[in-house]
Amino acid sequence: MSDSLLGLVIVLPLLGSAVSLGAGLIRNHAGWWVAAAILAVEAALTARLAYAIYVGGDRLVHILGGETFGRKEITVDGGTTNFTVGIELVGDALSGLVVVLIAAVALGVLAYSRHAGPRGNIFYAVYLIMTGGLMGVALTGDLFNLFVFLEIVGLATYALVSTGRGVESAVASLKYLVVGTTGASIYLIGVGYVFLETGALNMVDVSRSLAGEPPWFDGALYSEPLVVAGFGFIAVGLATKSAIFPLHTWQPDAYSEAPDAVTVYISALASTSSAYAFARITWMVFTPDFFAVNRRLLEAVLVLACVSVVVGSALAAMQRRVKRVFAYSSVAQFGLIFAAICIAVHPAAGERATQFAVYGTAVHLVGHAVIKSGLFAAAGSLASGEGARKLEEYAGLASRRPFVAGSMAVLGLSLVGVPPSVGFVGKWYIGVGAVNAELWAVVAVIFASTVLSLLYTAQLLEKLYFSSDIETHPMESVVADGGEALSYGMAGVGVTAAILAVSLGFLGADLASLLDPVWQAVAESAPEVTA
Amino acid sequence: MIEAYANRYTYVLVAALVAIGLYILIASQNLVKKIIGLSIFQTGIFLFFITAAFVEGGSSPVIDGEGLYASPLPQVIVLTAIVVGVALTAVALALIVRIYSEYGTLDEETLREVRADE
Amino acid sequence: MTEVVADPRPLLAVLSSAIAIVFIIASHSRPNVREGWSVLAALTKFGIIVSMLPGVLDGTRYEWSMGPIVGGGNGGIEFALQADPLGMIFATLASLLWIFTAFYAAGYMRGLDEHSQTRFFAAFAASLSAAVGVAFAKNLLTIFVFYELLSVATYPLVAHNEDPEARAAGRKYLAYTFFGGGVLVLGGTALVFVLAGTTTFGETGQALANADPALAKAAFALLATGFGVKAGLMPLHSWLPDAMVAPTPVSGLLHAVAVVKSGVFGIARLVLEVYGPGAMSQFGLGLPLAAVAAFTLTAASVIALRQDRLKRRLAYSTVSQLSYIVLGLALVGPAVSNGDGLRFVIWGALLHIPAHAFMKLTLFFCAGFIHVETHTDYISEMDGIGKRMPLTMAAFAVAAAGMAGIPLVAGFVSKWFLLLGSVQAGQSIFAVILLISGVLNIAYFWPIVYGAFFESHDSADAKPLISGPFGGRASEDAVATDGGSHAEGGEGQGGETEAHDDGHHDHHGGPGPGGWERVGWTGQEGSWLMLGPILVIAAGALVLGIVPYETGFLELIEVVAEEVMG
Amino acid sequence: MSAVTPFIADVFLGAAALFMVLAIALTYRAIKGPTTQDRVLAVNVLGTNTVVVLALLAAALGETSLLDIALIYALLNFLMAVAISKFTVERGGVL
Amino acid sequence: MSDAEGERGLSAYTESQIIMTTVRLVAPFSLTYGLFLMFHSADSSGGGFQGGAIAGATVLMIAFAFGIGPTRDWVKNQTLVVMTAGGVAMFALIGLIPMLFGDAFLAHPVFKTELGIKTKYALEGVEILGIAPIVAGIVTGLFFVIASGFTAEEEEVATDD
Amino acid sequence: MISAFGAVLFVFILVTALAAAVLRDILAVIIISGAYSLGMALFYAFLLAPDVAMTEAAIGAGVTTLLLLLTVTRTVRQDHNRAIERPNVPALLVCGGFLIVLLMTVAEFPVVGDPAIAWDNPAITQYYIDNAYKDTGVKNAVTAVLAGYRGFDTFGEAMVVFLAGMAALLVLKRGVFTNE
Repeated sequence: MSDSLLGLVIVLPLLGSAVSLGAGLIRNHAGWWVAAAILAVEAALTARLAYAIYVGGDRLVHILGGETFGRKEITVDGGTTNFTVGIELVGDALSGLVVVLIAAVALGVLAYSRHAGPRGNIFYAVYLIMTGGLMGVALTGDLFNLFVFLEIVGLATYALVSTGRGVESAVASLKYLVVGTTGASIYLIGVGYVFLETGALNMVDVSRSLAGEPPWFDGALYSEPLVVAGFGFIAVGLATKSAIFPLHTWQPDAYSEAPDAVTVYISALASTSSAYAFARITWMVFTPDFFAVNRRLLEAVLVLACVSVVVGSALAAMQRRVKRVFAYSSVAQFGLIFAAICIAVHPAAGERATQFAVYGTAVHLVGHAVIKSGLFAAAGSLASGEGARKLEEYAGLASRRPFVAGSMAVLGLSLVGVPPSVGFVGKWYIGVGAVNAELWAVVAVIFASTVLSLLYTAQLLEKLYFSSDIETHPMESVVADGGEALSYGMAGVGVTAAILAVSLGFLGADLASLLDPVWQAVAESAPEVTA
Repeated sequence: MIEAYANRYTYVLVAALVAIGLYILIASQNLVKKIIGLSIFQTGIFLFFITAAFVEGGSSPVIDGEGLYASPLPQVIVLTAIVVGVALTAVALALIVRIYSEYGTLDEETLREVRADE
Repeated sequence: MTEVVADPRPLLAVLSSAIAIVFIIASHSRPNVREGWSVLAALTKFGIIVSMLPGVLDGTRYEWSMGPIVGGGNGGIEFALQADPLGMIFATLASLLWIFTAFYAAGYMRGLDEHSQTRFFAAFAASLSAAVGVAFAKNLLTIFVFYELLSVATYPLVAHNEDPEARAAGRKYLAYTFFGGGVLVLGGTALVFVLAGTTTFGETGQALANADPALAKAAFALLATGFGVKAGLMPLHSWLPDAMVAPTPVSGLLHAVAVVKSGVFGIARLVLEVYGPGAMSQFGLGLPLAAVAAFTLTAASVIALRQDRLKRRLAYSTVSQLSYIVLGLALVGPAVSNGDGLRFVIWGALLHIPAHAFMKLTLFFCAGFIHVETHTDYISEMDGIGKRMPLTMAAFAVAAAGMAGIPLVAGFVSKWFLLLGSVQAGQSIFAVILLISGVLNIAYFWPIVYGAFFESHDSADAKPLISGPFGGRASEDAVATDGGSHAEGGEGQGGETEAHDDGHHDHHGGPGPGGWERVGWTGQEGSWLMLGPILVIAAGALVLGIVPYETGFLELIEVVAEEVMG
Repeated sequence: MSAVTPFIADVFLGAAALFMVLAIALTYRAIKGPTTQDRVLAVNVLGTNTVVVLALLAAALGETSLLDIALIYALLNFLMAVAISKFTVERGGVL
Repeated sequence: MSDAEGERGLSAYTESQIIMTTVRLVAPFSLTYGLFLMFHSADSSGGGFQGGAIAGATVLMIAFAFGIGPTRDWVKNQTLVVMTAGGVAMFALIGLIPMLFGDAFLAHPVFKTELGIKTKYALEGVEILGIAPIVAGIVTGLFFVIASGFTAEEEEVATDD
Repeated sequence: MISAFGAVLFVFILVTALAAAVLRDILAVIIISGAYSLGMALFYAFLLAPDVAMTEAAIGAGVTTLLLLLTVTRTVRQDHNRAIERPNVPALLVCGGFLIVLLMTVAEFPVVGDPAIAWDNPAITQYYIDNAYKDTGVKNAVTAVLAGYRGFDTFGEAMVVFLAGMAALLVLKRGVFTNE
């Protein structure tokens, strides 16, 4: 029974969006309630799913369309092999984590947008579709289906970003659309190349075909130029979607022009889902054996990721508007995640290095989502409560908004990697993984990223706590832009994110132990995570 | 060399269309033209899939009895991708309408100047 | 002979002041209650730690573990605290001195009625809990956790004044400590974890010994530099003098006792337990560290000579005194072959931690008290201040004597052991350096004491080394050789007070027109809230100097030495 | 597989190729066309030309479904021509 | 440039007899042809998308001929919403029914084994009841939304009313 | 080998694509893009993909061109002095590089329409052709795969279309498609 959960978790929000639109005919403000109800049920389903995966310890496979459209046996000149003709949804140790994250953040942002965010049924219909799309990206086991869900997430993000107040948000959204679609199309070229060579779309079948298992292939296909070019295109496509350095230009505008509730949502999940997709494809489909043959290709991606860490932090330190600071910091943090993904499959990495790199990727992926959504929630609360959007306007705010400033300080420090936080645990795992793999240049960048992220966080803390606010807020704290006072829901999201970041910091070991089946599969270059 | 490219002419066309689409996307000033460039870029990729499905001397995938048929799978992929491409074009045009109503221009240069002095 | 006992007390010691923060913030509107909470927390913390002292002395280790905070490897790394002798030295020292500092701080903050005192006392309590955490950490990862928390907790104290100068000092402080901690110590810990599979103190020595020498040396270099930043080793020391912009209780307890000592304590853990004397000598790690320490020793003393602000001079003296400890620890490597040479070196180094703490804290408290009562910060204005503040200057004299190594005060005992140890270890060059720096100590402390008591404002002779670029005053008028007071000398003298080399602008300190008015020895010179702690700690320095063993510190150090050599 | 003999199929394909050459000439007019009306006409003729080519292809390859496409083009081509022409006449009085 | 005077439709629309008569002639054919494509996807090429698109194009054709104002009033927003939301709901329902019988999402063969409906009809049901109304509704809806353009004072219409 | 019709079609599409790149007047470009989609539909038909050709025809001629025209109707027509756009050299270099990369990989592709090695992996494609009718009772294999085997893709696709409508409403800040 539990594998049908996979299907339900995706279909429910998509169906919910139709209900939300329909509800619009009856009552105009039903949107938020419909979304809240649907996402509450969604959270329950996700909890049940996570229970089945992690406690039950089994790898859930949901073949869409039942047996007739599922796995087929075929014997060709003696060798029998099985392959799937339909699409599979896969719920294993890796996707379980992301699914739980999506359900949690989706509910959290609802609390935020109750007071501050855009309203209207259409907004919540698109919000629900995006949640469904994210669940699809997390659970799908098919390369082309992943493209369709990436497009759903992308399109929903362009729409949500454009709900910003001024026309600036439309310009940012258009820029994001053009770059995002080009990225997705390049990913599609990559899938086409791999499809032309292997003939399969299902991730497990492609992985097996690349390894040359089916009898009609003579030997592994890792050195085929088509497959190598295919990985190159897939990597570029997904890097564009996660805003890695040279292809990140769309992110700062999109994050800073979107309304605060939307920024909290997409900063936590949009880039995270494409980074997760890249991890799954690199680990499960192309497996370390592919990179043993094409070492230079992997090192190119690694260099790209490390450059992204350094440049992202440097750019973040130069920004004046707070949301742009955090947007550029996302570029740096995803550079770190992509570096960890590459370390896991690096030919020089032994089993221990793969273990730590896999731990690091997963923990930092989840940790960064929690930290970044908390930071944007806090920034949004200060913006609507105090009308402070630029760094200078943050002077002395701590005394007026102790809780929000407090949560921003804690989250900023956990972004830097101060120990008891989830930021530290992620960075520790990635660091130890890199040391094990003896990639000293990468080690240097990873540990230097502490000081690099300190560049912009220290500015923030200093402005919040230690600059007197007499010269910037002479008058008493009149709410700057008309009546949009700060509600408990908005401040609550920031504070809960801070508490979560610290408590996850202490649970670093248990969080990582959930990933054991994943790194064992990666170490043995297995096509699937046998839970 | 030429002969190798000759009997792979569709793939050459795919490469040409993708390159032209990208060029329009990057070089054109007019926003609507960028969107057209984007759709040319995508149709180039679709042609790649359709040629992969084509079988010389076969017939279209409406199966009636034995025979050589073009492969249905890539065609389904292209069907879905075309609809996704149209959806993106429609949303992009909606965005352009909104930008035009505010700034009164579709030209990226003037748009940048107007936004710069804001 | 050591058996490990699971016991919540180390955790309670760390958390006692952390819990106090909540109460401090809660009672922000009633200052007396708030200060009461600080003192109560200090007393409970000290009580808990001392209750563990007898047990630790006869070999039991109180341990508390939260289970693995980070997975991987064999069972991952635990977030664990352990009260072992080395940890007890630092913890007892920090908590004992915090009791008096709590009183002193209350007096200081009220004296200058500083702003946002709640934040000050809350951050103070937080940094103390982090300092005790550093003391009781069981493995490299836990010490790193508290090392970083210490940086975060002390940042609000450094940047307390909220003026551009304080902000710049805070920024510099964060940059140095996070670079030291976040990058170097974390890198070193990761390397040690990879090489040895575990980071628990005492268990990694053997694995590191037979690990690949290049990586082992790299790990040592990373960890030593990382801890060296906070221990004020020369190239990375410049955050310490700038942090003097903070209120004096902060400079006193934190920058002389808690923060810098955590750096030196980290090096002690590194040298004695992560690597151990065997690995140290095998890779020849002792000598380079000793060389850096020796250089810092002398250079800091020379710079201290030329500082006119009292607190900056004391800061540079701290930098040099810390290098005594680092030098002692570094000599563990070369001294490993010679039995009692090793013992003396360890005794000297570890005893200098409490010794320097007591003495330097007295000096800083005196500086603070002078600032509160008379708003003078510059030594050149302190001639004849002994009349105005006799008791303070007496305590100052005692502590200064100790720093110079004069017998009967704490500094002498540890310096003596260091000298003996380095001679027996065959490294007599370092013994010579120690003596030179002893002389330099006298050179920069004695003029203050002499000026305070035996000179009056108008007849003090020129301070030779204060403003000339290379020492010596280049003033045009003849120096009054006979010390007698004659007219133009006074004006000349007066003139000098304005031409300070660091040109402090709104300089309203210094004696009144008629010089310092005479105050009796019976303590009318200022509020007892500040004078009391000064006298008690000065007495502590004396007690430590006379009977180091009975105070328990030397006893602990002997247990540590036996363990290391055993 | 195709209803006609191979020779007839080649003839139809040849005819289709010729019509495509006409199509290229039409695109020249569509590109060059000084006024928009020239472009409208060019596209209209191009549409009908496509219907013819599709019919020829259907016959040559024996694919009946190609005729459906020809039918679609017959209908929609009119719509495209109407849209462009209305646009040019009154400058925006299109709808 | 003539922009939207008062009512949201565009400016004075000039009647053109030729286009109106042609459209009156062609529209029924193209609509039936669209429906044919929807219903006939099993045996010949065609399907929900193509049929829906042509049905949408027919409405566009009518709008071009008779002007956007009257067509806008003729096409009620309610019908469009019912078509699109209904289409999505139907598609999801057809997919969910097999899950009631314990099989997977979109497991069409279950209709044959459990309810006796041939799988072919389930497939066509998905195409006709699911995809075609969505595509037709959205194509028409998009046309009207983009034609009406963006007017600043509508700012609060969608989001905050 | 390349057939006559294929070659001419190749030239036609290339010409329309280049024209779209070169022309400056936006209305001309829209008209040329209509012609381009005509050519693509023809090519799909020629490559035995009638369903795809039908979709391209219906959507290309029926929807996209009209929406493009609608967007352009509201904008003012600057009278361009030059019909041809200035070539943008850096973009040319980037796209030229991309073209060369793609052309290098073209040599690796199987020959167009080569049935023998058209598929290294005969399993999946052959399966659809042999069993589509058995499993779904639908003769048109494309519909069988579209709505049957890969029904979830089509569900995603229907959601994308639905989402496009919602997004347009959200972008233009409208509550409804047409006024009630």
